[in-house]
Amino acid sequence: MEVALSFVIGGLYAAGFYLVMRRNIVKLIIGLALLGHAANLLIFTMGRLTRGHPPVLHTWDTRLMPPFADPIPEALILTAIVIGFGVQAFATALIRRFYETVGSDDLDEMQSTDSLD
Amino acid sequence: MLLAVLSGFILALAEPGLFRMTGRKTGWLLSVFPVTLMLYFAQFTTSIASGEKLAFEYPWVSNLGVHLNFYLDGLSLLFVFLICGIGTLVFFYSGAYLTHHPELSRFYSFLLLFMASMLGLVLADNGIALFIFWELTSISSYLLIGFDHKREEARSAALQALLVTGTGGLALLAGLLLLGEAGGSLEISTLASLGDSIRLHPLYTPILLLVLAGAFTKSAQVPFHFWLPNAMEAPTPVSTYLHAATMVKAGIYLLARFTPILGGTELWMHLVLPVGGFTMLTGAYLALMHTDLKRILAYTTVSALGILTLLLGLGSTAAIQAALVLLLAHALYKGALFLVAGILDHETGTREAERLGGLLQSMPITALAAGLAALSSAGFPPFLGFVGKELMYQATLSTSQAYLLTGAAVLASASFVTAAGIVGFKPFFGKRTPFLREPHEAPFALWVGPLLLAVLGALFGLKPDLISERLIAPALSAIDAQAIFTEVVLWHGFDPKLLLSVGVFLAGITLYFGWSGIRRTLIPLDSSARWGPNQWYYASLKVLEGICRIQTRFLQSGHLHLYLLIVIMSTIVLVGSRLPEQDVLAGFWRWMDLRPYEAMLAGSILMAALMVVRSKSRLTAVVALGVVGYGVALVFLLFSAPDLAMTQFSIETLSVVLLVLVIFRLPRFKAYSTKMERTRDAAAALVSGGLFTALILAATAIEREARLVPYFAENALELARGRNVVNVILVDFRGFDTLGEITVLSVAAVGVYALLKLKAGKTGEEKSGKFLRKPP
Amino acid sequence: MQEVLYSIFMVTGAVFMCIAGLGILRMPDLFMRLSAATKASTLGVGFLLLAVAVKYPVIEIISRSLAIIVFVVLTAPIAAHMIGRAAYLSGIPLWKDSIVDRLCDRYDRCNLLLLGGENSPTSPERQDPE
Amino acid sequence: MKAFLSNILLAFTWVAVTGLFEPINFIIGFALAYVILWMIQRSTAPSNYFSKVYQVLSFSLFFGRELVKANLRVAHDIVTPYHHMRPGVVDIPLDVQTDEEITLLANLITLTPGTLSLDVSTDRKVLYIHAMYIDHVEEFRRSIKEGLERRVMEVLR
Amino acid sequence: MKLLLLFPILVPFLTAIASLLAWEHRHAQRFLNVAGASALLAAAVCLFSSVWENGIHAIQLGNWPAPFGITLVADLFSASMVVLAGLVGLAVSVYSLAGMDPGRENFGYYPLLHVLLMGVCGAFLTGDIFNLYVWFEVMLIASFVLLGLGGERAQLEGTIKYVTLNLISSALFLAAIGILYGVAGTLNMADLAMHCDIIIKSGLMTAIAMLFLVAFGIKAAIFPLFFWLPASYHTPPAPVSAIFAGLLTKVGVYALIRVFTLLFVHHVQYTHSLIVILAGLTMITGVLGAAAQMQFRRILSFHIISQIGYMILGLGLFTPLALAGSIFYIAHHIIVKTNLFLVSGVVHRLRGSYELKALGGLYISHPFLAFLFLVPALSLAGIPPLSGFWGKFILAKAGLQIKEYFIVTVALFVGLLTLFSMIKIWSEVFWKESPPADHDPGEISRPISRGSLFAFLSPIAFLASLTLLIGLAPEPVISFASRAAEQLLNPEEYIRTVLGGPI
Amino acid sequence: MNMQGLTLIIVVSLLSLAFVFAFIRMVCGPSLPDRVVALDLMSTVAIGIIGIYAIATGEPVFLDVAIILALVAFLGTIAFSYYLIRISHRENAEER
Amino acid sequence: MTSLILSTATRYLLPLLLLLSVHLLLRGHNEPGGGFVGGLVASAAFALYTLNAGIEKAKNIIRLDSKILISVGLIIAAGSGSFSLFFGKPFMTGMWLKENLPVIGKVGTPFLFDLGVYFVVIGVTLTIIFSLAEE
Ligand code: NA
Ligand code: NA
Repeated sequence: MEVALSFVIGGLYAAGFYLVMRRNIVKLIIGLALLGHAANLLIFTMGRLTRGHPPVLHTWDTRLMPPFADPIPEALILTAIVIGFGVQAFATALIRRFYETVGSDDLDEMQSTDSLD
Repeated sequence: MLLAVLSGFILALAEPGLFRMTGRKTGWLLSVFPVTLMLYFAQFTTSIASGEKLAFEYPWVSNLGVHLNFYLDGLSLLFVFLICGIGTLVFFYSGAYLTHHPELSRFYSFLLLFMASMLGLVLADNGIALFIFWELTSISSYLLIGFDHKREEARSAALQALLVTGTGGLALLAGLLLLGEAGGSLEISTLASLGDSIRLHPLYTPILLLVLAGAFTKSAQVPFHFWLPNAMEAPTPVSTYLHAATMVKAGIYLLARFTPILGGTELWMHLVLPVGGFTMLTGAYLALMHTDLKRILAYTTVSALGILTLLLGLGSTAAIQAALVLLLAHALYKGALFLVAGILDHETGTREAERLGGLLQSMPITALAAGLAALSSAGFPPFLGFVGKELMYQATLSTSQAYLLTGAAVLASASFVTAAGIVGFKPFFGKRTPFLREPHEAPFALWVGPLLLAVLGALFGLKPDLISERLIAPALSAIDAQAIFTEVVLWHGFDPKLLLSVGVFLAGITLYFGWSGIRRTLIPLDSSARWGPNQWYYASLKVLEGICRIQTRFLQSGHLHLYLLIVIMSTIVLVGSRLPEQDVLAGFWRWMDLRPYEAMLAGSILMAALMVVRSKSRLTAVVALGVVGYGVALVFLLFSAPDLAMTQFSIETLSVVLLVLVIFRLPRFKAYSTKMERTRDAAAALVSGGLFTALILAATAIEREARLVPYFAENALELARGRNVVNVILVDFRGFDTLGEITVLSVAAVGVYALLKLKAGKTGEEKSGKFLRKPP
Repeated sequence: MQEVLYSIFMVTGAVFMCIAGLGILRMPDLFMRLSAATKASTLGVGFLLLAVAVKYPVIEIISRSLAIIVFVVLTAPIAAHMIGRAAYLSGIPLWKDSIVDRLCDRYDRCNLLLLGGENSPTSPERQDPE
Repeated sequence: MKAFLSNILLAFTWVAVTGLFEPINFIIGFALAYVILWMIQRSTAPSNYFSKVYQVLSFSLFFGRELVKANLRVAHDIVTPYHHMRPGVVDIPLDVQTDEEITLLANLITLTPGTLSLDVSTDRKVLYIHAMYIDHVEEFRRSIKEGLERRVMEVLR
Repeated sequence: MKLLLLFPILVPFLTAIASLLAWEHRHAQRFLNVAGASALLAAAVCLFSSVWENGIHAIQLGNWPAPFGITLVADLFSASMVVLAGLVGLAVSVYSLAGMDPGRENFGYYPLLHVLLMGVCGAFLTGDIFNLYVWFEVMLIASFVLLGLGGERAQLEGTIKYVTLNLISSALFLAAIGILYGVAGTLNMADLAMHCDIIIKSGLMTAIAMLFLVAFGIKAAIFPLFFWLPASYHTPPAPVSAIFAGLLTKVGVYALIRVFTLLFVHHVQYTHSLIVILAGLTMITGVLGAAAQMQFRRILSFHIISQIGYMILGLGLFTPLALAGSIFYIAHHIIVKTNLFLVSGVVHRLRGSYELKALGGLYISHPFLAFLFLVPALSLAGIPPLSGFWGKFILAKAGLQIKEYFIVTVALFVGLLTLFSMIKIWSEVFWKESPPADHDPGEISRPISRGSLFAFLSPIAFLASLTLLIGLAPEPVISFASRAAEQLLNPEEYIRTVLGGPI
Repeated sequence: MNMQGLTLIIVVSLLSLAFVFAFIRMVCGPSLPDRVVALDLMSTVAIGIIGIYAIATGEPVFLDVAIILALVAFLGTIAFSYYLIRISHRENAEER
Repeated sequence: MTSLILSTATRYLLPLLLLLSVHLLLRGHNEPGGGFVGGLVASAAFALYTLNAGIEKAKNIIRLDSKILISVGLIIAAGSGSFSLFFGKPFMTGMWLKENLPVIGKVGTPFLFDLGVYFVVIGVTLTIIFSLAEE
């Protein structure tokens, strides 16, 4: 599955990058969300994949008996997911406010902060 | 010694306070300061004259080898006297000249700043310290040229001077640093003893070029001369002090100071000599092409600086001696002439040579000062100017290219005679011209300066022994330790030099009477006004601005999607550049372990992602995004991460809800980009995706030891008392991450709230409101 | 016995799931897809989780399985109702062969109030077989 | 409802008293409490909590049977190539009144394959449902009213 | 000693929480703000002096031995960064009392400011690569909100660009961490440093290094990844742009220096030479961009980019002196650039505009302000003997020592153009006569109270005097920078202190 | 291959088939409610899969995920329908 | 505008889901769950209620200002981390009660930390939902 996942992740990165390069503000946000998924899956794959052995001790064990999945990437991803959620929520509010203020969903209409004059 | 140098800076800072107490009289009060300094330095005269060299060491930034080490020898002393002496007069003069200027206090501050910097420059032994003072003179010069800052011309001239001398300054810095590398020391006195090894060092050529660039820009050598006439926007005392007597001579000082280190080579001669000669002629020619008194003086200054450079380029003992005498003579007469020009401007309201005349009756003392200074400038005996010129001819005549050099010197000198006539005599003789206001003799404070300088010029000419042994000889030995000093005398007897002088006077006087005509004939033919370096300067500023605009338009285009494209392309290039060295496909055989339902899941995620990309409806895209998210959660689940799956399911749903909350307020998707843009972006996106695939394949192919895992497996229950290792990591082993993470969440919440509640235009008086409850 | 029972449950559940999937694919309008999908899948999930409970007859697993069943049974009809209602309100058309629509035009669309049948006796009907 | 709550409370008390925090212990406690309550209520006040248990059970059986039957009918339609549906939206006048009753009825209708509660009129007198197999509108209304609605009222009242 | 490492993170955290609790009490928040910032500075100074005297500090959070838990570690470089963060934090806090409008104050400005400081200090102090990501995110989200707070059109435009590009950076950073973990199996930076050489033979390590370079490069705004900076830094209120200008990009630079001295030192030929090239391009692009601008803060923003070039130049040259130059330059730049933005805010407050064309006459009306501008402006341009000169000097010297003549030429030339830009501002804003006002007179006529004036000018004067002080007495700063550079180039002490087990 | 393995394969295949059908409906639409219903069905199928997976791996902890999934999938559907109603309401309001 | 059926169901679902969320929180240290998921489930419950009853009613039943909720959560988290400082241990060292508490089981500062996370997540999610849902 690592090989298959590497292609899934590549696909997600590609889709995410493609979407953030659109001029539509909603696509931008969606693209960022896809990139988040891609990064999380990437970390997950980096912990190597283990089927069906969560890093939870059985009630009769005093230590985790192999085989078990690497718990560290899981913890990292959990953190990353939650952080991503906060950021994504802010970005969502931002595009709403942007649309209310600017009246367009076209990112190419936001040139004023980069104009030379 | 340190106090002597630094007191000027301290005084510059304290001056506004002083000014508040003493008001307009501050200038006279301040002129006491340079006098004091001069007295202080005068005490060393005797020991210096007896061949001593005084070193004063003040450690400063020892880990960079930069020290405030000072070194007092004949050369420094000569300059110190110039700086202090003329400084005194300029302060004295300024009080009267700028009496009613509202920013007089700042003027004094800047002038003090300059004076102190100049002192530091000529006294510093450490190359970097020298450079620091060098730059400070540029800055204070900038502030002084732009003193009349409301005028565009003044600002632009100040900037020009700063940029030109600043560029040279940077070159100088580089040169000094290389010199430090080559010689192993930054102390000039140490380097001077290593001259031979430096001249053979492979870095000698760049060092020389860089140092000369510094010297030439500062001393207004062609083609950098144009800033000096433009700097005449400065108040006249400034022109006198900086742009005639002292600062422009810093470049000359530098040449002289570095002669023992860098001088005496073929290259030196081939660079310095022609530049000096060319500057001399250009200045002489251009001086006659102008009618503004200050400009005429400025161009003759350029010419004089050219002469000095030329002489230092020659490098023979005679040439150096001539340069030293001329340096002093020029400072005296040019200072006086500038001050006179200032008086004329002050009293008549004009500086146009063609509109001035017949002022002798109303301004006799000024006329006297002007006349004496002009005669010295023209090289009439018995003035110091004459002595200098004679020495110059002597130096040029004894070279291998005597005819060429002497001829050029003669030409320039003739122009000097003419210019002296225009500035020193024309305003006072001839027909009285009408003026806006009735001119009177200037007050004492104004005329005493020029008169004193002019008289000194005469005095030193008549009795050269006053300076010969005490000033010139030690200065000469500072530049060339082996040099054999010949007494400076007024009268060499009847020899070719005198003949040359007589010829020069005749030519100059002829030129004087034909001046207007010649000027009018030549000006239309003269293309230097249109194609000269001044125009290059402005053209290069324009080009620079154009480049800046094009570059900025191109890079900072305002199109977010282009920014992203560039970032993504950079990632591809940077990351991809070395990846091919890795055997990316080493672990590719592992695709065999793929199970059908996993393949289905992977395919679904990819399909859904594709659907997100291709969807033409906002909400459809969001639904598909939800599928991707759920798919990812299922991956987590299938590979033993129930906590992750739970969180991912919940958060995905919440995110989708939030997205829907917002998206339904936004308009439907429209196609903004062209097909070509889409193809381009898709290509970039696909390549970057492939890059990540390759990275993952490469990384997972590496057998690695998961060093942290056994510890957690062993101790999760034992020490951290939890069976769910992931949760134990989150709240205990790596709880600090989680602390940061909930901070992020909290801030995001505050952000969403504030962003949506705080509306522009209501920012001023709006009360905060509460998070949940309605505002009362 | 246990083996057989849970296998039967599992297969039954999976079959119902598959039917639900087929239903959502094949039914001609949204409302029928909804009808077909929600119920069959609820039943399918029920059987599958019963299978789990039978396979591991320990209290923790039984309780969790039952909790999931109860939860799905509680929520699925509400979700179906909500999405069906939303679809109807947003004008998703009924299948062309539908025989009756008694809800059509019963909405006071300005205020989104739904009128009762008695209050509007003359309500129009799309087609009435009677 | 009250009885049920007290039952649960009692079960918790049992668990606390025994100090054995295990689900099985809770079920034991619950059963015990049920018995206790049953005995108490016999002697004190009449309640239909206990007869309700039987009604609920029998209702569940009925509903389960209906569920499977209807599912099979729809399944048949789904897997066979031709559509036999006669769908439409039908209004059902309601006799049930409280929120809980209406909701339960509507959900049960929805759970039954082939029918889907769409909306309740604002005055709560009519339930609109989408049905897949309407041979006759009136007959369909009657089948709902006499089938599910009657039983819902039985259970909840 | 344990607490010293913790305080720079905990103090702003607690300040932020307290301010959050005092949501409806603006004046309490103002007080907390200054108190918190002062406490942070004090804590930072204590930490620094302790590190100076006793060497590198490390604590193992949760008492878990490294590399299993998270380690906080302060070497001279990070401790000095924390001090600078404290300095800038205090300056901006005081300045905000006058320079921030009540609307934003009521909507969480102060808590956000302190969360930002918390994130910055966290990033400086952590010894764990993933924890670094977390603090980056803390800093980022706070900066997102601060940037967008108020919701003016320009702000929103700037924020969207800023957010997007920084999130791309975060995604890359995260990926880089993931891959690094995937090949090295650990997250503690000291531990990584010990185990990175297992895989140095492969091009993969370089690829990972490049991924970090891009991720941090975006945050540090190097060429060609800087676009977010000029698009956004000039849009929020002055105190916000001041603290951004002072601290944010520097965290990126810090991270670059940290990983490219500790982790990725196996292909210096390739990686660090590349950094030198990028440094040159960054300098030039930034300074040319600035020269094209005619707005106070836009000029300053582009100059940040250009100066970032100097900072990473030292890293690329990779000699002790060059690295010391980088560190010196960072310290100098934080102080100076913050100050310049603060000055721009005062100018805006006085004249109601940031446009050079609309400004003028301040040299006559506000000579003290003019002086206070000139100090950091000339320092930025590298005019001696101000702080910037020494930074440039050290870098030039270091470059010449290893015969990198071209890049030194570029650096010196860029200094000249910087001078040009600063002089342009000086000339237009201060020297030029004030053009006839065509904007809202209400904005201008609002007089500044004495208290506000003090709040405005005291931080500016303080930072300016620091600039002067460093310029006149650079020796201590240089010797600290050299020692810090030594520590960076010889990471044995760092690694030993971190992995040495719980203290 | 034992009976349990065979059953599992059959069951997983059937569930996968259901998933694919729902996925196709999600892709094809045509209306938003169609996609939402499809998503809902996919979630339900996923719950079933999780159950089977718990059996196959013998790790009951996976069942907890199913509870969460059931809850959040429900919430998602409700949110979508809520906003479908809002949109149609708004559009009606605009028409007036 | 809202559905009678949904609102009735929500009345029963809300307490159920909240119980579930507390359950997830309590056992997170030993089984999948914990402060995040617990908080998210609670938020989902309130979100459901909000969709059904509107923001105003939802704000009424939660009573606590969600900013306070966030602050309290942060304080609990920071406090649980700082607790060990009083015993001379590094920040965030886990400190455990010797005796197990009923239902909750082992209680220590990591659990308190998780509780802080729980509150923060609820406060944050609610703030975001309410802000975004408002017109
Ligand atoms: Na039904
Ligand atoms: Na957890």
